[in-house]
Amino acid sequence: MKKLMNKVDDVVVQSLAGLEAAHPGLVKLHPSVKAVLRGDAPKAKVAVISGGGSGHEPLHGGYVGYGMLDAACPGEVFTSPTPDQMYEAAKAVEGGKGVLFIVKNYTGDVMNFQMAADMLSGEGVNVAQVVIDDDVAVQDSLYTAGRRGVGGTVLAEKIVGAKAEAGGSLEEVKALCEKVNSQVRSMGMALTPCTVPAAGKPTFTLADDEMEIGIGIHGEPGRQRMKLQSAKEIVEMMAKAIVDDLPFKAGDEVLAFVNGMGGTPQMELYLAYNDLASYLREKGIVIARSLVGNYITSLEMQGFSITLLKLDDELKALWDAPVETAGLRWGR
Amino acid sequence: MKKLMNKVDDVVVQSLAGLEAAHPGLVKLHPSVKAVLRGDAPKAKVAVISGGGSGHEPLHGGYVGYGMLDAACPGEVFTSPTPDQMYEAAKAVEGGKGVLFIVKNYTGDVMNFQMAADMLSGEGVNVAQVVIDDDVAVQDSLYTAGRRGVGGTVLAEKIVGAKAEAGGSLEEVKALCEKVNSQVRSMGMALTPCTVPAAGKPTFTLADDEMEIGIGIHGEPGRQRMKLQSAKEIVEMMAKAIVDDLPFKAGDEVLAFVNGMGGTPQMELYLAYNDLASYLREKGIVIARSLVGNYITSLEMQGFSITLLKLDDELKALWDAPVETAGLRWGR
Amino acid sequence: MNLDVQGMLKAIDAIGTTLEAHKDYLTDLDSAIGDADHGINMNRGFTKVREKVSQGTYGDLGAILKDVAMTLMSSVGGASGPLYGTFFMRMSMKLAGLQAADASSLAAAMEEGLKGIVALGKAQLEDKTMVDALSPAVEALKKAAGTGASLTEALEAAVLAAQAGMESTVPLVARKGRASYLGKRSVGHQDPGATSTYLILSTLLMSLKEVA
Amino acid sequence: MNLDVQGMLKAIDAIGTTLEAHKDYLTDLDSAIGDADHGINMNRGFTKVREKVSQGTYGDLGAILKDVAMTLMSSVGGASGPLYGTFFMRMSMKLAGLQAADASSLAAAMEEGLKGIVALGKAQLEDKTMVDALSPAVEALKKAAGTGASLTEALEAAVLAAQAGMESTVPLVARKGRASYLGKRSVGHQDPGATSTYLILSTLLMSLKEVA
Ligand SMILES: Nc1ncnc2c1ncn2[C@@H]1O[C@H](COP(=O)(O)OP(=O)(O)O)[C@@H](O)[C@H]1O
Ligand SMILES: Nc1ncnc2c1ncn2[C@@H]1O[C@H](COP(=O)(O)OP(=O)(O)O)[C@@H](O)[C@H]1O
Ligand SMILES: [Mg+2]
Ligand SMILES: [Mg+2]
Ligand SMILES: [Mg+2]
Ligand SMILES: [Mg+2]
Repeated sequence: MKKLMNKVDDVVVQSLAGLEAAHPGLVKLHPSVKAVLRGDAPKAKVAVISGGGSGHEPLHGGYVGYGMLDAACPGEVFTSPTPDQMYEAAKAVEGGKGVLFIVKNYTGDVMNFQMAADMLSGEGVNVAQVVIDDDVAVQDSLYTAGRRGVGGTVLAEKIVGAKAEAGGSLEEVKALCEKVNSQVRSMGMALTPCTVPAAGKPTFTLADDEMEIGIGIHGEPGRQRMKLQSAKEIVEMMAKAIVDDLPFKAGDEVLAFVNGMGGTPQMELYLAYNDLASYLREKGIVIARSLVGNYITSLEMQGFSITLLKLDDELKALWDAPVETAGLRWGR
Repeated sequence: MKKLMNKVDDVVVQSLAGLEAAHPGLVKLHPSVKAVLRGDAPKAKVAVISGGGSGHEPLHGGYVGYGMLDAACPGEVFTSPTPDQMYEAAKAVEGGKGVLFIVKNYTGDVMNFQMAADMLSGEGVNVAQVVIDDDVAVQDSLYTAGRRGVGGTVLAEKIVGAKAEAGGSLEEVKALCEKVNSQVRSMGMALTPCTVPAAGKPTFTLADDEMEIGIGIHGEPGRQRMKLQSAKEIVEMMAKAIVDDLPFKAGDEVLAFVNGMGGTPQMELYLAYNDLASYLREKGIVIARSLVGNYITSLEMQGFSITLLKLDDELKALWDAPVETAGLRWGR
Repeated sequence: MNLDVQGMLKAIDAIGTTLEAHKDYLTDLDSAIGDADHGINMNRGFTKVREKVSQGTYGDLGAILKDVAMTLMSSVGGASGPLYGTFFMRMSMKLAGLQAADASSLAAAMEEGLKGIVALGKAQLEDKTMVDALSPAVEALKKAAGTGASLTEALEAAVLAAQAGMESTVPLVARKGRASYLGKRSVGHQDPGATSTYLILSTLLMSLKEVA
Repeated sequence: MNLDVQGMLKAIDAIGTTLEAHKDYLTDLDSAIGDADHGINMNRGFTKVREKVSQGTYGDLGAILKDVAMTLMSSVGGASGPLYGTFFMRMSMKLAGLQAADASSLAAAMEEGLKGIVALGKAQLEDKTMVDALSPAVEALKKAAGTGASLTEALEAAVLAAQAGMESTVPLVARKGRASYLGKRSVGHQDPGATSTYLILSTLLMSLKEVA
């Protein structure tokens, strides 16, 4: 295992300290639990809070700031945070207009956030939750854990954050988040595995000519192992699964998001984006907004994911609204 | 070799096509040579142009746009572009107030830009050049190729671009670029090598417990191979070399830039930043601005570089000025 | 021989030792069908638990298990944190005020703990989770207690049932937790959570036998 | 046997073949002390050169070499692009209007080409660059031409000198180009540019001999 680190047990805490040091004013760490708070919190607005295992940076700590999250609760690497983190973070940033938890659909995340919500509700805080489950690689069923929350989470946090910043009520913000979740679909793949620092070795192995299709963001194996193919073939396979699922139709306007898993260079991400743009053009689907880069990662994994979000005027305006975070910034 | 690509020979062109597709309006490709042009060029301002081998994305194509570069000329992976690219790019974006070439100090880049400058001067275009050479890992001497241009290039492009956007004359913009270069120092290291697509195999190999210190950005071996150490030890070794070189002194205000080589996750970069911030604090050096992320990379190499730029009010204001590019954006 | 306050403290310490020794094993199991952290999670949690209970003075079993539960809840994270947290919390409620537990009071407490896990995680038998080890163990415990078996005898039956339950997860397709994302690819691997449940119960038994 | 237009076109084609065959070899040399692209660069350049000259009709040597130079300049990039570009450009100026070159006119042209490389790259002997192969080759060519040697005899001497020069780069510390960043670690490796220079000259000789 080759990582820039000091002690295995300290990677999350020291990285958070670096985030705070690099962005003074923008974010501050909670004094007692692991949580990244907006520098100017609490504000008289709905507090939008997310969290999950670490190792997906810039998600979520990098999205704390104006127009996006009020707080982020990072767990250990790939491990859901604990309820006290969400509870304390909410207490610290809540401004009297309620709290929205944006939760990625993993058993651990869902249960831990639920417990925090119960604790807060018990104290009279108005808490709503939306669970993001956009990963089409996972077969959905009433009897399973359902689909994972992946790339759509970034888009939901941006759009919902803009609505909260603009003064949306908890009901409005929650409804918007559900709308985003209902219109967004994703799929990921890996060229290489990644190594959880505390585990010290890769979570799976791949031969030199193999790839994993349908991976999540936790270094977990995907649904299928295949021979490596061209970028165009890979993109088409993933894009087709996404387009067919919603389904996205000719004439639809979308936000096209090509996300790197952490170890894939930008050159390859833009190359994949080029193939995605061609594919969507052929289908008559119109790319109205785009995002290309490392936004929801799996440590140093090589690979990428594609996310498509169906847009309308409301979503476009909220996407374009100013945002100022460590990981996403425009308009200020 | 595991890469998202179609044909080895097409990686640069297809990635550029993706950049253009993802940022319509912001950038456009030159119709006949490989060059990324500002969408709204030519403007009545000094045209700031850079370029160099590909594989360092977002450098330079990702820095084309408002407040930074007017054009970027990418060569093949890790190979300087050819003079016709710079010549045509300059012709396309030049707005009558002259052209500044920002050149990283590599024999090939220097010679190719020089030829383009000669061609342009021959046609009456006012061309100035500044060569960036900030890499303290390289022993400098009159009899060698001198120091490489690395991380300082990103900062120079931002600051100089802001000055040009504000209407600075060619002489002013050039002088500013020289000032930035004289006040900036960098050093890099690698945990893993990278693979030039056309070569198909890594440029060097490292044992599981080894690192290369003093690498450049072209997958070339560094000055020294060492046993892997803690992030703190690595950061201190690199920071000391940088601080001693200028030298940076107690009370100096700096921009601290921790740059990922492409394959290192953000978690590790912020962890390294945390160690850098502690080191500088001890020395009494004040971090007034910071930048953490993948800004000048070596394909999928794991590793990072540290750059320190000594700031004054002029540089701070220009750093803070609005910029809108694919790779760096704030204030609009 | 019943399980008294001293015995419970000793057992918890022993469970910590076992989970530390099996950290890599559990993590490897979780690599195959999860995200390679179950051993790390459990070890982190029980390291904190040992720290916590070693500092307290306890007059009843419920108080110990409440501290165990709260500590797991705020240090494990993941799916197993709330699940084991709830398990011990529900047990602590049943054992509140008791200085010692016999087979039937332990059986009643564990049954309550299992109900908590099911209420939270909604797993059924054969979903390939810790429930596949815990549920038959609780059944066996209850049954043995009903026939007047001693605590160690009853726990022996429970551990055997847990082991069989753990092993029964190998051929199953996961329907809950992270392993469910793998669909059919989860077949052939033993569930990490069922394994940690077995380890916890068997260590409790061994610790009890040593005291006896 | 002098080098006429047909012979030059044939030689250029042969050089292209040689560089293609040695692409990986040159790139490997450049991996050790550079950035792993010299073979790729030279092959890309000469592939374009072959395309270009195969389309032209040429009346003199200068016109051919001018196309070679311009094509290299706009397709190779890196350090070797402008250096070889200048080399052929300067040669083309010396050979402009000539239908064929004998030993002394080739020597004069190559000397002019070498001057171009030195003017641009400022390398001296023993800096561990292509100059270490080219400079002794030009000396040998001039000397042989001065004693009335035939073109092939003179080129034989030049190729031997280039080979010795190329090999002499192994123990040197690089002072120019990318290899210079390695300082003492560049010792023990043969310079890629000196190697491509040797390959170009030896292929020219072989091509000439085949015609003869
Ligand atoms: N819904 C559920 N009900 C019961 N047990 C579950 C459920 N989901 C997961 N588990 C158990 O949790 C174990 C995984 O725990 P752990 O790896 O610590 O958490 P995570 O899956 O969040 O990484 C699984 O092996 C399984 O036994
Ligand atoms: N200043 C110089 N003068 C002469 N030759 C040089 C100089 N710098 C580099 N070279 C030659 O160029 C070769 C490297 O070419 P190449 O790998 O194609 O370019 P780059 O170094 O830009 O990647 C070196 O092996 C050396 O022979
Ligand atoms: Mg986990
Ligand atoms: Mg090169
Ligand atoms: Mg797990
Ligand atoms: Mg090279």
